[in-house]
Amino acid sequence: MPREITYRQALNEGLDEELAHDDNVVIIGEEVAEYNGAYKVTEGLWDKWGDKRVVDAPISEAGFIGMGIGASMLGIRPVMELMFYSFAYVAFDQMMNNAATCRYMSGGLLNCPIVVRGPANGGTNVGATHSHTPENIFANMPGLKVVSPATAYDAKGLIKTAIRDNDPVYFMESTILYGETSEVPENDELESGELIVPMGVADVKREGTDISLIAHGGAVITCLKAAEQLAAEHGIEAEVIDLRSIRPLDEATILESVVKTNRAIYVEENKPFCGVGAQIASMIQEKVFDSLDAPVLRVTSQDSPALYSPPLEKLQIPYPEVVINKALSIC
Amino acid sequence: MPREITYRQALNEGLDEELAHDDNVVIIGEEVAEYNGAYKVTEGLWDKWGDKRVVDAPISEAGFIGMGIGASMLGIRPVMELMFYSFAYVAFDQMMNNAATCRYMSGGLLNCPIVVRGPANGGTNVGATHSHTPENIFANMPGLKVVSPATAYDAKGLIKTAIRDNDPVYFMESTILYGETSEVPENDELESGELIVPMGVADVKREGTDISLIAHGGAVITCLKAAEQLAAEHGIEAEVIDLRSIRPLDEATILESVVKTNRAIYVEENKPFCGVGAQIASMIQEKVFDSLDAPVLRVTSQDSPALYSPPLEKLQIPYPEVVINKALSIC
Amino acid sequence: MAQKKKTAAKKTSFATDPINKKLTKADKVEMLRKMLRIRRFEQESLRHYVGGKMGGFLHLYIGQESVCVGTISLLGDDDHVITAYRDHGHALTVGMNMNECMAELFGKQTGCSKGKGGSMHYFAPDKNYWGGHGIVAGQTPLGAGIAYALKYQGKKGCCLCYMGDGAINQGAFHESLNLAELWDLPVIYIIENNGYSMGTSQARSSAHPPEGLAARAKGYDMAWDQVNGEDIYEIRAKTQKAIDRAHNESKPTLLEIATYRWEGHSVADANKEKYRTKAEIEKYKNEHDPLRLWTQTLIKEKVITQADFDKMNKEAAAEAKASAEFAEKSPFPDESEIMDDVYWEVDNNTESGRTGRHFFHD
Amino acid sequence: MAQKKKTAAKKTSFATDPINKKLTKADKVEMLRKMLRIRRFEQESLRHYVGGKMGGFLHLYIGQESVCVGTISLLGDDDHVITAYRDHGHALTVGMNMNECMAELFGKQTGCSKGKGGSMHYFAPDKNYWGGHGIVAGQTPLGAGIAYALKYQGKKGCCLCYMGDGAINQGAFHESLNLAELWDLPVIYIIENNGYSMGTSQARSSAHPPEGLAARAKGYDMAWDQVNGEDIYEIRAKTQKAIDRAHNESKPTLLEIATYRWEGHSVADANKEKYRTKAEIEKYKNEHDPLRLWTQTLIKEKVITQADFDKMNKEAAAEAKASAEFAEKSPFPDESEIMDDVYWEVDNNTESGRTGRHFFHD
Ligand SMILES: Cc1ncc(C[n+]2csc(CCOP(=O)(O)OP(=O)(O)O)c2C)c(N)n1
Ligand SMILES: Cc1ncc(C[n+]2csc(CCOP(=O)(O)OP(=O)(O)O)c2C)c(N)n1
Ligand SMILES: [Mg+2]
Ligand SMILES: [Mg+2]
Repeated sequence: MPREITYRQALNEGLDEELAHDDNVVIIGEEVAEYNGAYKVTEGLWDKWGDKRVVDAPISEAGFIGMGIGASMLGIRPVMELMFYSFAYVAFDQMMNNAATCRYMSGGLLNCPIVVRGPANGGTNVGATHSHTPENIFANMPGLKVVSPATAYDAKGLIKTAIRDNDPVYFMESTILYGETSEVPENDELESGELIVPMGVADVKREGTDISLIAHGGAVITCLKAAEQLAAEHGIEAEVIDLRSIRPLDEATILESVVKTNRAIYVEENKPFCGVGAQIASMIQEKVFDSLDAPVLRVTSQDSPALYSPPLEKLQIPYPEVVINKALSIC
Repeated sequence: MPREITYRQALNEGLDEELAHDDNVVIIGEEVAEYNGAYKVTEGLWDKWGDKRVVDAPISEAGFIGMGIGASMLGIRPVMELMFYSFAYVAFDQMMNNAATCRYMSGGLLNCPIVVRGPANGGTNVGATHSHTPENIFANMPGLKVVSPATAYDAKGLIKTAIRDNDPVYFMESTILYGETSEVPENDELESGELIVPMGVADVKREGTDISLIAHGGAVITCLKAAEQLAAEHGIEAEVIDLRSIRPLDEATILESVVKTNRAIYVEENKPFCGVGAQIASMIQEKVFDSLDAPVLRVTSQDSPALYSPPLEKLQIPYPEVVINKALSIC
Repeated sequence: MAQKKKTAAKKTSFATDPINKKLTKADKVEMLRKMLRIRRFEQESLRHYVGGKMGGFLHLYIGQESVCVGTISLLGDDDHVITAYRDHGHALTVGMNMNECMAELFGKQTGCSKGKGGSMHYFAPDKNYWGGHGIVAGQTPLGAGIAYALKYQGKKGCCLCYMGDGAINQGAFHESLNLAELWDLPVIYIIENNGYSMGTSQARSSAHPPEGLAARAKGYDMAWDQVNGEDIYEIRAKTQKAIDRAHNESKPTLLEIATYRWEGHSVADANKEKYRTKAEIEKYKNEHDPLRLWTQTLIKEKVITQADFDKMNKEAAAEAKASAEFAEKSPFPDESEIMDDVYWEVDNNTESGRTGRHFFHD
Repeated sequence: MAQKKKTAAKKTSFATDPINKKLTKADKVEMLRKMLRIRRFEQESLRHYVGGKMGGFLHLYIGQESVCVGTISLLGDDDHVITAYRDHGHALTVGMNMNECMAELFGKQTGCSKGKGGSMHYFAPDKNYWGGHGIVAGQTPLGAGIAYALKYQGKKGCCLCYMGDGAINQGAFHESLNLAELWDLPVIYIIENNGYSMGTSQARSSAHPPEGLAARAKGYDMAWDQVNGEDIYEIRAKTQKAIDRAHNESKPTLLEIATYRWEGHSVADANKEKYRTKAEIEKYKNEHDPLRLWTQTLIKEKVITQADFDKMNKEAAAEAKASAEFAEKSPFPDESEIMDDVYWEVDNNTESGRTGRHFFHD
């Protein structure tokens, strides 16, 4: 019988397995050890692995992430938790300069196998300061990789890949998805003995013929809901493509889908200006211009800072009806 | 006889005039006062205005920019210099959270009339850490405004507008343009008695009928050179549109041009992924899909961190031939 | 917490400090009322949080009320306040009313930030109150900036900038300390040391001089002091010194006020009795409750009777309850309001606000 | 600079410190040779910068050579070095050769960073040298990280992390100090105090304890010391104490080494004789040149003769000149190399490097 676990549990398993897999893996972050993690992603790991491998940090993101970057140059594989990805902004220089450019500036003499992970999402009524979604910002910088899983399966497979990768990987999760379950095989059900999901490979989460809904992170779930309703109520079969990793990017899967459906919408919970959807829309029209029966459209968060009021924040972030209406406008 | 001055001198005049115009204007930054500015933009202002109005800061960008934001809430109008805009990354949280979101989070009870200015460009062989071009990054954030003048005229007119604006304006200059001259009228030649260039109004820097070359900052100059060559050697008349301000954005002028020329290329010195060009390309194909005879194309920096080697960095950043070849591919 | 006991020993002497001798009975009662109102307001809010009326975080200040009430009681017209996300106490103390504060928690249009900021982001510029800031230590350069503005404008004022003990390890705070001392800014940084940053004790987060956290000020040659937060007289006496230094010499001070939070880091803190013992919490509740201690002081001083207290207590509870009713009955913001309050120029429909596109979703 | 004179008074005693008594004649000569090589290398580089052979910045270390040579002379196999953008001296001292360093300045393929990093960004991981960092204080958390890695791996090593006096006001540095002391990291932060950050004197940039900048360590209960940078014996004696502390107790130290830069902040510094007087510069050149002082010491100690010095000097100059010829003759990188060295996985053509698109220009 297939096993269902939460996205949180999937991450926890992935981290646990990588702690076992490589002695150089060390988890560092605020409240990750004794407290078991603010969102319990690291639950039980300190108990199991002890002080050396799972480390509570003071509230010094620039300091401890920069420290992790330095340690990674010597072969440590730090997995740093940001309690909210919004807090990357106090560590921004370390993350954009030291992690991303030292390899290049040294002519390839070193590399930084660091992972910085944590939730990057709105929708939890914590206000503008805590709801930043910087996928586009970090993916802008060559030298960095940006991953954003939408399901438990992908979360487990991708966190393991990220930790083994020899480049800096910024791994953006979602507090809203932490409690969502999906099928994740036990290791002994797998031929390779473990679940690995590569970066740079998008996943067709639903097949369809009439329009491509492309997304990452929590917006993938919104697209799946919209697709069901589009099929049930409008007879429109939407294909839902989950990028999984934003950089590297699986352009082939996107283009293949659009060539088939001739219509595309990028859906994201991010702010619109220069968002991931801008990149994808620009890329699609450039590469398969003649396959398009309509412009590539975008659905994004409303373009104001994240707001607190719970019922209003629901409207600020894309929900299925918005996607449906946008799809109907070109189908 | 029309007067020609440098971009640097134009900024200096704009700053000087605003210091005179409003007692609350204060210039703060590293080496802006006694040293006259690392790039001499503030030359003579400390001599003229003294310690209160022109202030040398320690190397504490988060501290002094955050301080400026706080002071701006009480009505001071700080004009902060970043010696390089790359150093925004150590002040990133202050610039993205406190400047951009406090108005919103207070339900409109306050505002932050701060300007943060400095050079944001590559091409001066200072390596990856000093060559960031974060126009797209800051323009992603609602609450912020991003300006990037390409000529002395615009630099003077826009810096004055930015200082008088009641929202935070991030003003990105170019060390390469500082020494370039263009016509800037004396105040007494102007009906209004001073030179003001509004934000949100793009400027058609060259008229044309065959293709729209759209750009901001230093890339505008590259486009103008490319346009001359396209006309001389290929009989192609390119229209060159200078955004001047990236947010707010003058979409109308862009779209009008593209409807006329049916072809567009965005040229920028920034990294490609989620760059300003992605936003503009995505917008154009969405709004005037049927006017396009070819996909909207983009020319950007090569997608690696900025490199030092002088002759190589020239190739990393767009130069006229790249724009010309791209234009020829769709004309 | 060791030094807390040490300072506590000197307790009695502060009542006779000039700044405290100036207090009228009414002043003393007013401070009690403010503490009571904070406590009842937060207890009421807790009920509704648990009842599902709010989202996000709720960081309760219960146990720390003496800090904001004692310090803010000293402020004049040109003195300003800024703090972190644990901001309800400061808000009520500067004079924000319970209705607007409670409605904000409910996410209503009538909230102090129109429902946009939530619990962590209260503001009242008309009361010299500049928030309510969610990023740890993010408010500390702003505090320097407020002081900078006051000095620039030639006002004899200061800024009280509060933060937690966990905030002292953020870089922005240190940059602020250097700027404040270097430029003689009239800012008073107040570490509300409740011993923990979330589940991390002071000892596990901060390397510091043996004297305590405030002694980090030595690194900047800045004045500093440590305060027993359960004694309002001591808070007032020592803070007044810092205010005088700010007003008269335009110099900053770093104060550390020992205090304790009774509840979890936020209401969502499932571990609140794991990283500290139940016994420790009970001890603080029973022996170090600043509200009870101040009440006892006032009864002993014959400023009030137990009956007076009971009446005030009832009034505060009723006011809190009414604020929840007000909040409950208030409307949510309209969807159209989501796009207000982003840009001043747009909101005020100026030419600048109308020129060019400002918003990029459809 | 006052304390410089104070420490200078004790000068003679350090020669007899155990760590200095261990020095062989060859060791002493080697240190002189290193200082000479740095100076001649930089003078040569200056000529070619002025001649238009380089772009960007050139931050010369001339006048400060004793600092890197003295401190690095103490290091063993598991000790590491990281510094800021004024990095040529440290690079040559750890054993990088003049050819690769000069070629880097010329932007050539044969440069230590293949022409990609330039003057500010030298690296040699094989020599335990981790850069060369352009963002002021950006290297300070990395220094803590190198120490963290050493400790994690159970090595008895340490990291010397250098910075300027202007760097101490960056937040990242303070966060690093707290982490280093809290977690017992074997890192030694070395402030190369040359009195100025660009055109800003120490007094105009830093509030600090009366003892000096290193005393900021007190705020973290960290060990600290101040060093007269013109005396190699003193540098070695005091740095060795810090190294012992790192090796034996896994504890950090903050050292401040008084020194002086003769040239401008960078070669482009047009104001170098404005923010400090010509007389001040001349005084340092004439009375405090660490290279001359060490030469005199060695002659006095009869370790070398003037003739020995002249020979070494000539050799160093010749080596520098040859390195410029090497650099001049070397090819620029090929355009195709612009896209190398961004991702390890791409460069190594792994499956991960081949999966998905990594680069987004055409
Ligand atoms: C930069 C940043 N990092 C982490 C957090 C998450 N966080 C919020 S409050 C807190 C603990 C702060 O403790 P302290 O400063 O002692 O204040 P207290 O909550 O005790 O009032 C943490 C880790 C944050 N808001 N900002
Ligand atoms: C964050 C940051 N701000 C500003 C600069 C520009 N800058 C480079 S060096 C320097 C002065 C540093 O002085 P100091 O730390 O004393 O080192 P020194 O140059 O004297 O060796 C400045 C302001 C920078 N590189 N990084
Ligand atoms: Mg605390
Ligand atoms: Mg210096």
